[in-house]
Amino acid sequence: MKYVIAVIKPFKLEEVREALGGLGVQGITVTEVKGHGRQRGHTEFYRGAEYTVSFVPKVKLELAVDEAIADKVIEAIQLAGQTGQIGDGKIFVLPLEQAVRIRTGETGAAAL
Amino acid sequence: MKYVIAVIKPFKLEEVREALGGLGVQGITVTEVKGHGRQRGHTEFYRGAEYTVSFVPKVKLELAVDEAIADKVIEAIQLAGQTGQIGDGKIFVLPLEQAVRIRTGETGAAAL
Amino acid sequence: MKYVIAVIKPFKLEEVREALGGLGVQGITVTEVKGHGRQRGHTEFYRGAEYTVSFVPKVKLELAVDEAIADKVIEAIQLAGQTGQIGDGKIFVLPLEQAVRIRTGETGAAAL
Amino acid sequence: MNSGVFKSARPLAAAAAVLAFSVLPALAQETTPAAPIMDKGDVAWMMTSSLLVLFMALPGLALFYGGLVRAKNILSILMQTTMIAAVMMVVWVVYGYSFAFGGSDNPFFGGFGKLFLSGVTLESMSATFTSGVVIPEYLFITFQMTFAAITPALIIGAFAERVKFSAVVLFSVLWATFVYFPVAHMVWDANGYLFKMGAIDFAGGTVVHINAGIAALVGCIMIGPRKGYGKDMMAPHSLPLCLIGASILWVGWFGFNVGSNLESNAGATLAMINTFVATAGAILGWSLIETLHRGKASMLGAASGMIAGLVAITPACGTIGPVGAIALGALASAICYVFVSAVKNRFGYDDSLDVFGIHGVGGIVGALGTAIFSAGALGGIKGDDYSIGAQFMIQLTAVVITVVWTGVASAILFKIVDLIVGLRVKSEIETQGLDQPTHGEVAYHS
Amino acid sequence: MNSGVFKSARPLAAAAAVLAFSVLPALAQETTPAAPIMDKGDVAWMMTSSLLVLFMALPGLALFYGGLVRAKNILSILMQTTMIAAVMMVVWVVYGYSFAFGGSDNPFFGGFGKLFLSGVTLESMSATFTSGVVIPEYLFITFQMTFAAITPALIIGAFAERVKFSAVVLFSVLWATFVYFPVAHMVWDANGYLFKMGAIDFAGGTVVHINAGIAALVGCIMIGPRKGYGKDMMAPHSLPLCLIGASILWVGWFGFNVGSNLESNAGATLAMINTFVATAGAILGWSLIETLHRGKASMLGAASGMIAGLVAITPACGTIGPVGAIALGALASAICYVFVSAVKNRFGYDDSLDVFGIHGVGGIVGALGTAIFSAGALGGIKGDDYSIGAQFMIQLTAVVITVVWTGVASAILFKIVDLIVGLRVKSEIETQGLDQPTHGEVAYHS
Amino acid sequence: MNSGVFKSARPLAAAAAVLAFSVLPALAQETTPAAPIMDKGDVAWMMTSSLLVLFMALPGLALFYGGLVRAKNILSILMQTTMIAAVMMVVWVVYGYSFAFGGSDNPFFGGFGKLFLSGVTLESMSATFTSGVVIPEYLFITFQMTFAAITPALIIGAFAERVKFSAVVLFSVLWATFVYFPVAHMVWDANGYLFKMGAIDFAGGTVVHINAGIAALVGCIMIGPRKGYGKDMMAPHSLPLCLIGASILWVGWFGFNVGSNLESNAGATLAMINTFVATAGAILGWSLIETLHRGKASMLGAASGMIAGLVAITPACGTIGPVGAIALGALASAICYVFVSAVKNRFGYDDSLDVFGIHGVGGIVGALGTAIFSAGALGGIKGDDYSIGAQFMIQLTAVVITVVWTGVASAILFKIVDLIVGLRVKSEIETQGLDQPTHGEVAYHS
Ligand SMILES: Nc1ncnc2c1ncn2[C@@H]1O[C@H](COP(=O)(O)OP(=O)(O)O)[C@@H](O)[C@H]1O
Ligand SMILES: Nc1ncnc2c1ncn2[C@@H]1O[C@H](COP(=O)(O)OP(=O)(O)O)[C@@H](O)[C@H]1O
Ligand SMILES: Nc1ncnc2c1ncn2[C@@H]1O[C@H](COP(=O)(O)OP(=O)(O)O)[C@@H](O)[C@H]1O
Repeated sequence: MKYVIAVIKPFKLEEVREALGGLGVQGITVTEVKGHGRQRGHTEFYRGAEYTVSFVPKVKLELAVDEAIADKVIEAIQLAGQTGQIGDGKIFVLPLEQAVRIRTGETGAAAL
Repeated sequence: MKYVIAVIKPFKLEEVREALGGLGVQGITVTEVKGHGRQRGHTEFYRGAEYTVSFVPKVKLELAVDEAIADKVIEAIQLAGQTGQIGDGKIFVLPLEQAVRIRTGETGAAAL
Repeated sequence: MKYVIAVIKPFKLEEVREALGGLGVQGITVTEVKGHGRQRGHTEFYRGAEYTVSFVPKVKLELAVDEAIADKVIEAIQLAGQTGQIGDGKIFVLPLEQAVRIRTGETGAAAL
Repeated sequence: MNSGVFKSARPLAAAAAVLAFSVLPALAQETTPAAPIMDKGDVAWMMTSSLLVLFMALPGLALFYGGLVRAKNILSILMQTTMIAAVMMVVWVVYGYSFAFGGSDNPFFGGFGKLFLSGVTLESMSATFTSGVVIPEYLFITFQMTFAAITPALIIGAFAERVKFSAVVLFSVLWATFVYFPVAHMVWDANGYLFKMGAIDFAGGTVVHINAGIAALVGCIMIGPRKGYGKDMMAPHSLPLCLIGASILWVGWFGFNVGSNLESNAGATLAMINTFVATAGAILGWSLIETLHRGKASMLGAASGMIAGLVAITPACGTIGPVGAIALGALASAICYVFVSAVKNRFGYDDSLDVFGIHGVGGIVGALGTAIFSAGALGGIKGDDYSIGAQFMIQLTAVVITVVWTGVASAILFKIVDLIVGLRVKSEIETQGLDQPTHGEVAYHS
Repeated sequence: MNSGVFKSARPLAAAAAVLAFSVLPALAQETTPAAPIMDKGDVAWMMTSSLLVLFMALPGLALFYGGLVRAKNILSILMQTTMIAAVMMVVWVVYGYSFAFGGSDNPFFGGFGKLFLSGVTLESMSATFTSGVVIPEYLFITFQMTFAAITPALIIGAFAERVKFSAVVLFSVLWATFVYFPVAHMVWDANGYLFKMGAIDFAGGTVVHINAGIAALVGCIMIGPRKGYGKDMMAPHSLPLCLIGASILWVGWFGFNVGSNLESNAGATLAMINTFVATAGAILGWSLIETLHRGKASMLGAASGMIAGLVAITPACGTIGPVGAIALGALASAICYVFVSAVKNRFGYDDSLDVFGIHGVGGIVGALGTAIFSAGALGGIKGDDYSIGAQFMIQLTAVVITVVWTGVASAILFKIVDLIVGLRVKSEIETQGLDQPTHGEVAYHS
Repeated sequence: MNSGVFKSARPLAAAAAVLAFSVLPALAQETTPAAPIMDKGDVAWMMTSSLLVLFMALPGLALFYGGLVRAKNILSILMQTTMIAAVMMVVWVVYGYSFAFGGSDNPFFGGFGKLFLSGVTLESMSATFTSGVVIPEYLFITFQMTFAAITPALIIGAFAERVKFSAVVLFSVLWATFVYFPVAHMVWDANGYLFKMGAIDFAGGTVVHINAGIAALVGCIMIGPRKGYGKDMMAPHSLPLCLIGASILWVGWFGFNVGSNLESNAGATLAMINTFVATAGAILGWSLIETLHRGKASMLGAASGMIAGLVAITPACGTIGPVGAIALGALASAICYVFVSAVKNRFGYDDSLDVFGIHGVGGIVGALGTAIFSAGALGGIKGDDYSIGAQFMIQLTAVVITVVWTGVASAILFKIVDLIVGLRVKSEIETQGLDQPTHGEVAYHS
């Protein structure tokens, strides 16, 4: 099993979710995050004070998937999340050793 | 060492934390997240507009634990986090290679 | 590649980011989290009600780095994030199998 | 308004509560006075006062309560307050005004004479406390309507975060009909039972605060505590909203208290300064006690003191002096503090936003304190023939009658509502929060 | 104000709209009346009214709209409202007052006689509807200024979250110049075209709400829908802010409606009770319809009903009765509900905050409903010689003239603004939100 | 109030500031006038004005400041404002009113004659600027009390986010005693030093804004900058709250400025229109400068201009014309902008919420600008015998005296407070935010 972490632009969330739904992937956990990378932030002024905000709002997706579909999942996210402009984000794949469904206690792929 | 990620229902947080405390596990990092899975979201109306919100508020726990107690930790979360109703969440276990306590620089199991 | 997760004190974020910048590490994803550990929380009173808040605000950093610089990254975070007082936080290192840049589709170290 | 209250305070005031002077000669038969005078300054102030009381309800009370609940329930509070205000205004026009001030000589009921405001025209006038001085009846109706609109909304704080929306609306209408209108008639109408007894209640401490506070206590006991009460974190989701609400209540309360003078004269300004400084005294009082008891003065404590002081000064503001007002405010804070932080926990009822603890208890402190601080020796405006003891007994009797009336009637009405629509939402809804399941909305998005 | 409106309602009222009595003998030549009376009660109420209308704009309208947009755009709304109010006040002093009430006898234009308020002094007085009763001209100028300040700000809700800041400011000035001032002159000046026609518009339903509502519709169609409209989640970012705004609008609206009476008398109190209960009726109406249609009554629905009721009662509040007001409010809610929840979706225009759906439609319902409910038989103050049918045709004509004037002129002005500065922000800015790119700020931080 | 100010402006006005007419014959000895007249319209307006000033403090100022700090410190601001208002009201009754207006003929001190408001009854009246026109003394006391309640609260913005709660409370009481009451006496009492000098300060620009602004500057320098100042992100946590506060300040300021006229007459309406349009001019001014300087007009800039304009028009509103008011507002914005965005950064003091930069600087611009724009040639109400130069020197002298008095006294008082309770919280508390450690609460929960 793989644990896929993807950081995307917030307004792409719905499209990515739909793309994943198309693959039959339902389980996703989403977090609002701030990203720092090549994409520049912005400058804010408040009376005499000027602040450079180097972080940009992003959305992080986490999904545990079966090995078999990991590549398709990555591809789906990459395609649906792309705008072609800087700051589109990243996908990271980590090894996942175990998964448990809290409601039933099922484990492994059955729990995803 | 294992890196345990658990997604649970928000109002179960206190119970799960207590259960973990019972095992002597203190260190936990908690994030407010939104989950998508079998549990349906809800519909909101604002004058003429109707929105289907497919994400449900959840809480994500992350805890780095010693191999030795990993199973007990998983069990404790599963039991304390369970309501038996859809949407109870998941537990994921990832391999953890290293841990460092920032304050002291201690590493490995001593840092947990 | 390594996936480094660090939990630090919120007001240390800027210093840590600069330290990482010094190493040439740009890509970071940041989340506001609540931590539980040795550091005690606080007590709040609202008229007749008293609540013990056992979680403390923290900031979580996630960064995917090349194996080669992982140790330097850990060291940089540890030094910049340290105040010497309880609650400074932890650094966790997980194995990272794959990384993809959504914009270009690049993979591996090139995607970081 | 509050003529009865005022009778002993200002012997010159006309006892008549609401007379329609649509035909002036009719009046001439009785007293052959000069033509009654409608002063535009009085009208200006009473119109302002009516708006101030509306402002108290919306957004004042709504925010004060709304800030105190969890984010998942704020819309339910805002909506209940809005809906109660709207329903009560319509009910007031349809039969409320008639039931309270319809002109019957029954001591408990105003009659059916003014259903749908029948007979009221641009020429109808209502008496004030000064003989020969009148205000347009539409204005008196409006001013009184705002009181009727806010009072049932006070109650909902006691069972916030778990009550059914339909139950709140139904209960409010029933409660207004069987508790508020009769008690308003009893206290404010010239033929009213308590009016005739000589109780001093300048701006409605009995009718509004004790009345609502006791209903609130009965309600929260009958509905039961919130799920997780005493265990889960239930901290206010936005104390800034709460302070906005409390401040607006303070500002608006001048419409309530000073408007009850019905005229824009020196008496009004005494009510005004008292409403300022009693509140100040109560804020200081609460913060001081908290500092002594807990080592810290909280903002919610200051806001709570603010409301406690305002409640306590309500019956007293026309007859006591400013120094007495400061003392009365501080006293109210002290006693409310005990109820809110000790008595409630001891008995375990979940009066969620402390409606009983502040409005009920503060109202009783105010009603009794009025007897004390009205004495000339203590800075009040009462002369030598005034007996604190005698007045205290009258005030006590008025309090007891109100407590019993509203206590019994509210219990019966809650039971009826429970049978018809049910008082409490389902457990899952309570967990999820009332907003989305009941109103289809969520308060905050990004 | 609104003398024309009122002429038939109160035959005794002076027809003159604004006369400067800087030299009293000048007046004596015409009528040899007693010296005109300035009553301090009238001044007190009209000053209060002017503040109430300012309060409607800031923070009332700003919050009502600001709460409804997404968090990334709230500052743009707050800023547009603030800037429009400020610009309009300055424009009003410079030429607006003159264009609307400058004293010319042209039916569409007030002339250049009072540019920079020339000739106005502490002694200048303006007439009211009662012969011989006056108020200081500075006060009339101020009161009317607040109307001019809020009206263009109403429009911006229709194209919120995508319009350019510079376009909003430029459009507002042009629109005021070519639409608002002329229509205000037509409706409110003694020489105005609609004034002479006998249309009843007590507090400006035509000038303010229909006028703004139609401009809003034209604007949102010309600018086009928001990116992602109908697909992305665009829920209000803070309904509590929205309710604070709506409540303040309600409270402030009494300045608007009751202040339009210019005097603090019985007529004012009728306008006041109507403004209370029509709104209550509209809240109930909207919530009831929503409950029937969707099974849930939403807080935003109640707030929407509140505004719809206020809009509808605006022209009618001086001439109908309270029971009619309740009915008119409920009726307005019903019709606005249909526009907001069905018509808009059907035609696909993105009137983002429902300015047309509520102000435009509610204004038309109010204008026509005024003809109906003013009849004595329906509780209004009109006597036996009043013909609902005849008045209905007058009202309809006034509505049609206003709709055509503002519709055509607004379209032209939007086009001009588009050519000069462009109407719409760049797509990336819309995605990011207007606040940071346009104003360099972000609304919320931790 | 402000009689001294007004003396030259309206020669007819009675010079007497506060006379108690408890025994009417006493007055008769001097002038044998007709019985003094208390007009209900005046009372209505002055009661409204008193409420408006309360509204400025709570929630106006509290929110304006509260929105500008970080979320971890908002409750400290709200609490400090609330507590100062409460403490000052009690102090005012106990000795403040006496120290300021107690009737002594000392030029700096009102004496002990009215401690605990002794001798004030329902019959006591205070003079206005029109001979023979009076208002109830309770009303004058109340109106003045609201000024005393808000002024020390203005100061706290300069050292927000780091000052100790106990220090704020203690300093406020001392500062009121040794700075505010004496300066109020000097400026407003008939025997006051600056009053006799002929300075024009219609509504208290000197007493309130310069006074507080200078104390603020001294305070923030003595307390030192916030930890991380100039490095960490310290953006306002909620600009919407800030705009709500600023708007309420605008609305409430009419109580301040127009109420200072003490009567509801034409003079009041001039003060009103000026308070509208100076603010509008200042909003435009600030936004324009910002656009030229930075390319973007910010909402916080518009709000800052709003306050700068209100501060500047405060002394001037009774004697200048509307066009001059627009110019004065714009001028104040320009100069405040320079202080806030350049001078502050240059000198490195951390006047956190720009109390000195806006109230101090704007107050001085207003005081001096009053001399200029009051001239008839520039639209003011002053006649031919008025000399801009001479008046300018008087105004300058009044400013200098106030600056020195408050500057020196504030420095001494801050030092004393530092020795007794300490001015600044511990470093860890500053990092964590003041709310939880000081008040035991956290502002926002979910
Ligand atoms: N090495 C990394 N580790 C963790 N997160 C990263 C890393 N690199 C980028 N990110 C996340 O991806 C986002 C987009 O990256 P950025 O460099 O701005 O754009 P792009 O990937 O298009 O070059 C960042 O804002 C950050 O949240
Ligand atoms: N494969 C997955 N990867 C990541 N998170 C998941 C996954 N499946 C479920 N989740 C998380 O667990 C939550 C509960 O899952 P859900 O399918 O609704 O209930 P249940 O596990 O009881 O069937 C989801 O809301 C989501 O946050
Ligand atoms: N085992 C763990 N797993 C996950 N997060 C942890 C763990 N231990 C500590 N943390 C995080 O690190 C923070 C600091 O830990 P704490 O024990 O308070 O301080 P210290 O590391 O200085 O002893 C915690 O608040 C929590 O967020």
